[in-house]
Amino acid sequence: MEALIHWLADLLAKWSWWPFAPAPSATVVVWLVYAAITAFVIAPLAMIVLTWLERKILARIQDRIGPNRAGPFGVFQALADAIKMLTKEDITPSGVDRIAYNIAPAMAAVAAIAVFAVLPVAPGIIGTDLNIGVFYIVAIGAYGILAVLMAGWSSNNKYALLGAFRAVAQLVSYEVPMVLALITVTLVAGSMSTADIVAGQGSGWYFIAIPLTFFIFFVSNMAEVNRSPFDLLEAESELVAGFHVEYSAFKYALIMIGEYVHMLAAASFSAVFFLGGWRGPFIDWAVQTSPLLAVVMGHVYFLIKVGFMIFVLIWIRGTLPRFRIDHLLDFSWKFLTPLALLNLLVVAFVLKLFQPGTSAGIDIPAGPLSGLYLGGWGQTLGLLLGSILVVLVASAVVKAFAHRSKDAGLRAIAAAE
Amino acid sequence: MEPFVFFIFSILTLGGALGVVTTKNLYYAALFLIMSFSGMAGYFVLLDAGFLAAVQIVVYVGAIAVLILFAIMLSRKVMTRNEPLLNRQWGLGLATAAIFFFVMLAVPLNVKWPLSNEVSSGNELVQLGLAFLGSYVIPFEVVSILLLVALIGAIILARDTSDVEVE
Amino acid sequence: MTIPLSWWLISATALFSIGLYGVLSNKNAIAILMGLELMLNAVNINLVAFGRHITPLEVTGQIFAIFVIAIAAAEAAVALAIIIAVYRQRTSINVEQLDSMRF
Amino acid sequence: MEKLLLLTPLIPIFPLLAFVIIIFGANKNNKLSAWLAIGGIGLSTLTSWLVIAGTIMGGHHVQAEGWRLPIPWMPTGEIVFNMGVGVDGFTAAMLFMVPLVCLLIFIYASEYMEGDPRYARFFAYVSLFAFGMLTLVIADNLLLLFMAWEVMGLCSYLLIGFWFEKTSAKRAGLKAFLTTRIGDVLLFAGMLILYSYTRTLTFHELFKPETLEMLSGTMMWGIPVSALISLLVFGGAVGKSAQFPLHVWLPDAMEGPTPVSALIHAATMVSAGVYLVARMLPLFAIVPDGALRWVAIIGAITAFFGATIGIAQNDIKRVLAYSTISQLGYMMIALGLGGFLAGVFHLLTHAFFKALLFLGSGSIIHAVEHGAHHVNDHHTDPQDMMNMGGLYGRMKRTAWAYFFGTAALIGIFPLAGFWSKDEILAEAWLQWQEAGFMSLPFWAWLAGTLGAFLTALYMGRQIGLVFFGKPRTEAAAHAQEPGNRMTIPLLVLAFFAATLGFINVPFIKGGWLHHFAGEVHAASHALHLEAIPFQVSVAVVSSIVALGGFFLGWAMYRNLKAGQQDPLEKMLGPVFTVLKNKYYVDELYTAIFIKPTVKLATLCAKFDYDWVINPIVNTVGRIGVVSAIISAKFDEIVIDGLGVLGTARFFKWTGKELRLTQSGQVSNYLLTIALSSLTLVGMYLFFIRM
Repeated sequence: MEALIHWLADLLAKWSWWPFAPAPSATVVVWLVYAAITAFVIAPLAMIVLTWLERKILARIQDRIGPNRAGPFGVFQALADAIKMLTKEDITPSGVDRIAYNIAPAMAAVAAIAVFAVLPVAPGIIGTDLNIGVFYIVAIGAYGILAVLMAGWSSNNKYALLGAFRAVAQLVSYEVPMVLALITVTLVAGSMSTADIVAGQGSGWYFIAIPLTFFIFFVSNMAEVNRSPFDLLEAESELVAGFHVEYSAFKYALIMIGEYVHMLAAASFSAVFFLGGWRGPFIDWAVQTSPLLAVVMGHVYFLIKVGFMIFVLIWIRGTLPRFRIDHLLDFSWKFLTPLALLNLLVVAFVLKLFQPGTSAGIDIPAGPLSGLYLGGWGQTLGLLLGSILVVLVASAVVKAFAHRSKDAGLRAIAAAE
Repeated sequence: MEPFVFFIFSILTLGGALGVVTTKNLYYAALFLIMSFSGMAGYFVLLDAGFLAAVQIVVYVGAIAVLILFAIMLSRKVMTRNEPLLNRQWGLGLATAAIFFFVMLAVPLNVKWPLSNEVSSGNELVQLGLAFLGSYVIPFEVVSILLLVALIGAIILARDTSDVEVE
Repeated sequence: MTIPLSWWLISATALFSIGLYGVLSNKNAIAILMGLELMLNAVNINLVAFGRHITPLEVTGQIFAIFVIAIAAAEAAVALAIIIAVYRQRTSINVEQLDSMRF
Repeated sequence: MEKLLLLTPLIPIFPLLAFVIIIFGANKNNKLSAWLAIGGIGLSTLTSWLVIAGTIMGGHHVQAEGWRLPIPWMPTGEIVFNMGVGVDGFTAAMLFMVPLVCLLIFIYASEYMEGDPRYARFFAYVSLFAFGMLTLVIADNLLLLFMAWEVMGLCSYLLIGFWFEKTSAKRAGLKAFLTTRIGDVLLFAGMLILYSYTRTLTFHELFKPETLEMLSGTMMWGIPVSALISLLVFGGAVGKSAQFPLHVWLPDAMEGPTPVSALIHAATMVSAGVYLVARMLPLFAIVPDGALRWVAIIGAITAFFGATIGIAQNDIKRVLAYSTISQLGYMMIALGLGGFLAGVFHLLTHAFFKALLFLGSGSIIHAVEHGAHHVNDHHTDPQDMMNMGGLYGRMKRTAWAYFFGTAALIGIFPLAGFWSKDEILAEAWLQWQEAGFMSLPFWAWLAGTLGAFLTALYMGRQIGLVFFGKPRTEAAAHAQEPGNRMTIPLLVLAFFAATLGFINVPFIKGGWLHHFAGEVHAASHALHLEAIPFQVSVAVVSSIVALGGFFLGWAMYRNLKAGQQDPLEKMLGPVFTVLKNKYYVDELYTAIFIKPTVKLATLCAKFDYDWVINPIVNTVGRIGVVSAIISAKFDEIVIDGLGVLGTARFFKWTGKELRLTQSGQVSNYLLTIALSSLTLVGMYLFFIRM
């Protein structure tokens, strides 16, 4: 593989049609080729595999068999669907705003694909290790919101516009707890780089240290990728299909690709931030002895974790009913956001207690518990205790509110506890 | 290589900006604005300010542009009227802007700046954090209060007071 | 090869002038606001470019740019809220019609 | 070792957490809140012990120089204001006393306060109180100390007025708050002056020789700055530690629940003042002529004066309150004579036996109250000693603990009070030998010795009245010993009251505490930091005085009958009345401060309404009416005709022309702004740069 890159780079260097700097331009083109492969191969593949998986698992949950005609276990069903979708007539309704209408699906897909640039798949395998990786993910998310808004507006259809408004309200609301959760992760790892975050989970996955943060991140991520029970914006029974009601054929496929790739990204980053990314048994040993083996093992571990996360997402879709829109927003602003803030405060406090004397080469006062010789495990334990504390406080507060609630049913539940 | 990228971003930024002021459709103006903001984020990347680039996208594209789009959509009737966006004094405005541009052009073309060739150590994130909670802590707090005040003020201003229901 | 400082300055000046034109020549309040955002961004480019080329070891330029962004965000939020309130009142966001403060 | 010291900041956190959790979560659950408070202070106690262990292991280095954890607070530009915590020998000694006594009081209170409707709130307040005192002790700078000081002020207000349904309790809380506030203002003024001269409030930076020299060399309003600051700081301590003349709040503080009295009088509030003076002693010591002298004089007055009032009080807790005032006077005498450690030592021992006495008195009151309920008697004042008697037979545990406390207080060999009080008297004695007859140390010694006699007398009186003879009321006859949670803390305290003196017995290594805590102020030469050799004569004199006083009191009151006149009153006559009325100080303050204020306000009101202002206003009004008539004529002819209409015509014309520029169009204004600024920039570039 490396040799291939070098060959390609050399080839391109010889062309060097650009007068300023030949060699870097070659590298850029190589990366562009890579990026193109990721975008054009992985993304549709992800969609095809994920739709099949989803239909199959949902069917199992609902005691059905699911797709079973095309190929063994119906594996070609999704492929057939894809072909059907691409060969359909591409309808552009009259009255739509053509430019925005055409850009929006592409933007949705691109926004979902672009976050893979900072995904550490295996030791050393990462698109680009940005020092602001976490922040990059958040920033790219903004384009996803824009795409929804553009699609909804330009369709010139009131269902689409309503769907888009709902979608933006939901996405913006859930971005807040998600960013707060990510800040918590950043604080614990001491870095925004995704590679550093994986590296920092050597002594304990963050899932163990900050399970509450994982919960907040996972829930808001579910809302960000419009998965059930937060799939309001395409609530078929209320809005026909939400912001993409006017789309068909290839553009519809692009939007679907965006959605499923986004889901894949959500699962992947959950694994990276909280489940130790490519970490697993013997991986540290493998990194030292044979990088190639480490890469293979890293891929395997990573795929297992991502698969598990995706399974959980589908499982939840098969289990939980949908939220109502006001409940959905209340849940974000009145529960998740305060909880995330409190969690952030507690985590910061605990980290301060365990803070070593220097940070990034700068002397700072050491935390009072920094010298307890427990290594990373002391901090992990402290953070876990902090999480438990926050959960207790939060449940007490919720219970108190439930007691005072006007809703008799809620009061009854609270009293029964 | 870098000049090439610079030109691409310049086209995005300046082209977007020109689009904002020339298009007749307010909705397109907002989309052009987003294009311009994205180009500026690219500028910041070229200026070794990656963090700022991300901030630019999060704040401008993710927040301000979406807000502007919302505002445009909420005042939709205005757009369908299809009246010209320019006012009566647009010629004078154009002249002023042009004069301003050429007067100001004198500065980069004539002044010798005390340039420095040092290369930053690359831990700009750490430096930013230390500066914000160190020397600039008071402006930082003031800005946070400002944001809070703007948040509350915006909610109060935009709320439709005519049909507020008290449960 | 890095970009010389003057390129940045010229680009920022152009951006500022375009923004200025937008502010002066539009009669739609939202369009004026967009011109204003362009002007603020031009200032940001200048701040960061100066910071990068004159004091590369410090991040003062970026800090000021972040302050500007924060203030711009606050300003945009309040301005749009005002615009919406005005629209609700008069079903128009044409600043030419908002002239009840004249003689 | 250092690792253990790192735990210091956690010490006050536990009570604070207890406070927060009780206030926000557990205030409905009495049992839980009591356990939270006890658990919080218990953890503090454990942590304190670890820190003390760290200090002991740290040896001379930590004990004398101190260990500090500066926490940068408020980094504003270049100047970073550090607000940290620190531990040295002195702090460690305090850390032994404060949380332990607090813990015992909390345990005691968990039974004592049972049945109170605001039980949980009580524990929240006392936890906050403990937080304040612990923060104060570990603060390494004046600002943090002051913050903790104010937290305690607030808590004292809340707790003294805890039973705010009673008017007297409400007023007592207010009185305590306002009286200590006088001292707080003085202290704050001192801090401001100090900061303006030194730019730091951290103790170890303040006590650097060059800083102290600068302070004593600089003059402000003709006196050395150091003198000014010292007296202001001492003013703060006078308020907090109830020294004459700001002592009036302390006896009234008895209105609070008894555990609060114990907390205020033993472990926290009043020790804070003494702690402050002890901590700031180097600053007092460098004042060329005087600050320490004033500390000693005020201390001596307070010691004697408090003791005399104590013999004429009938309320069991008030006797102890005046005893506290008097004992605090002793501490101030020691500090004022430069005997840093003698004062600190007495502070530590006093905390234990005074807490013991207060809790004991609480237990007695509880018992008598119980008895009163038993016989359905709701008129007997359960705090009045005249209503007790013969309680020894009914409550042996409390009685024995109380005897130990009494013996420690009056200084019976070899209990704690003997060693600590004698060290103070020996200090005065030795200095008197040097300075000669009729000097300040002589008077201090005399006041101390007489005070010791009086102390013994009123304690003897108390013991006699409370425990011996026949019960004088039905309530006392049916008194009952309270439960274990109240008596066990008493026994623990009794143990310490008996043995704590041995940490500083002169025969053991020349006073162990001297080596441990005494070298904190080693850099200051004006203080007497070396251990004082045992003075046999002092010990003999004070022992005789103490035993004599005690037996006198005991003998006189042992068999007092109900309704009989107080034998001392018979002996002293009018003097006793004066003492009984506390020298009329409260009445004096009412006459000097409160009544004149009310009078002044009345006078001001009269001044306003009847005498000056209103008549003037009315007269001016009349003059106005007359002159208005005159000027109206003038207006009609001159102003209207020529001025107004003429000017108006002029402005109407200009306005008509100029209003055209005000189009109301935002864009126009913007364009004007842009063009103007462009012109200015152009001019700048053209005329100045080129």
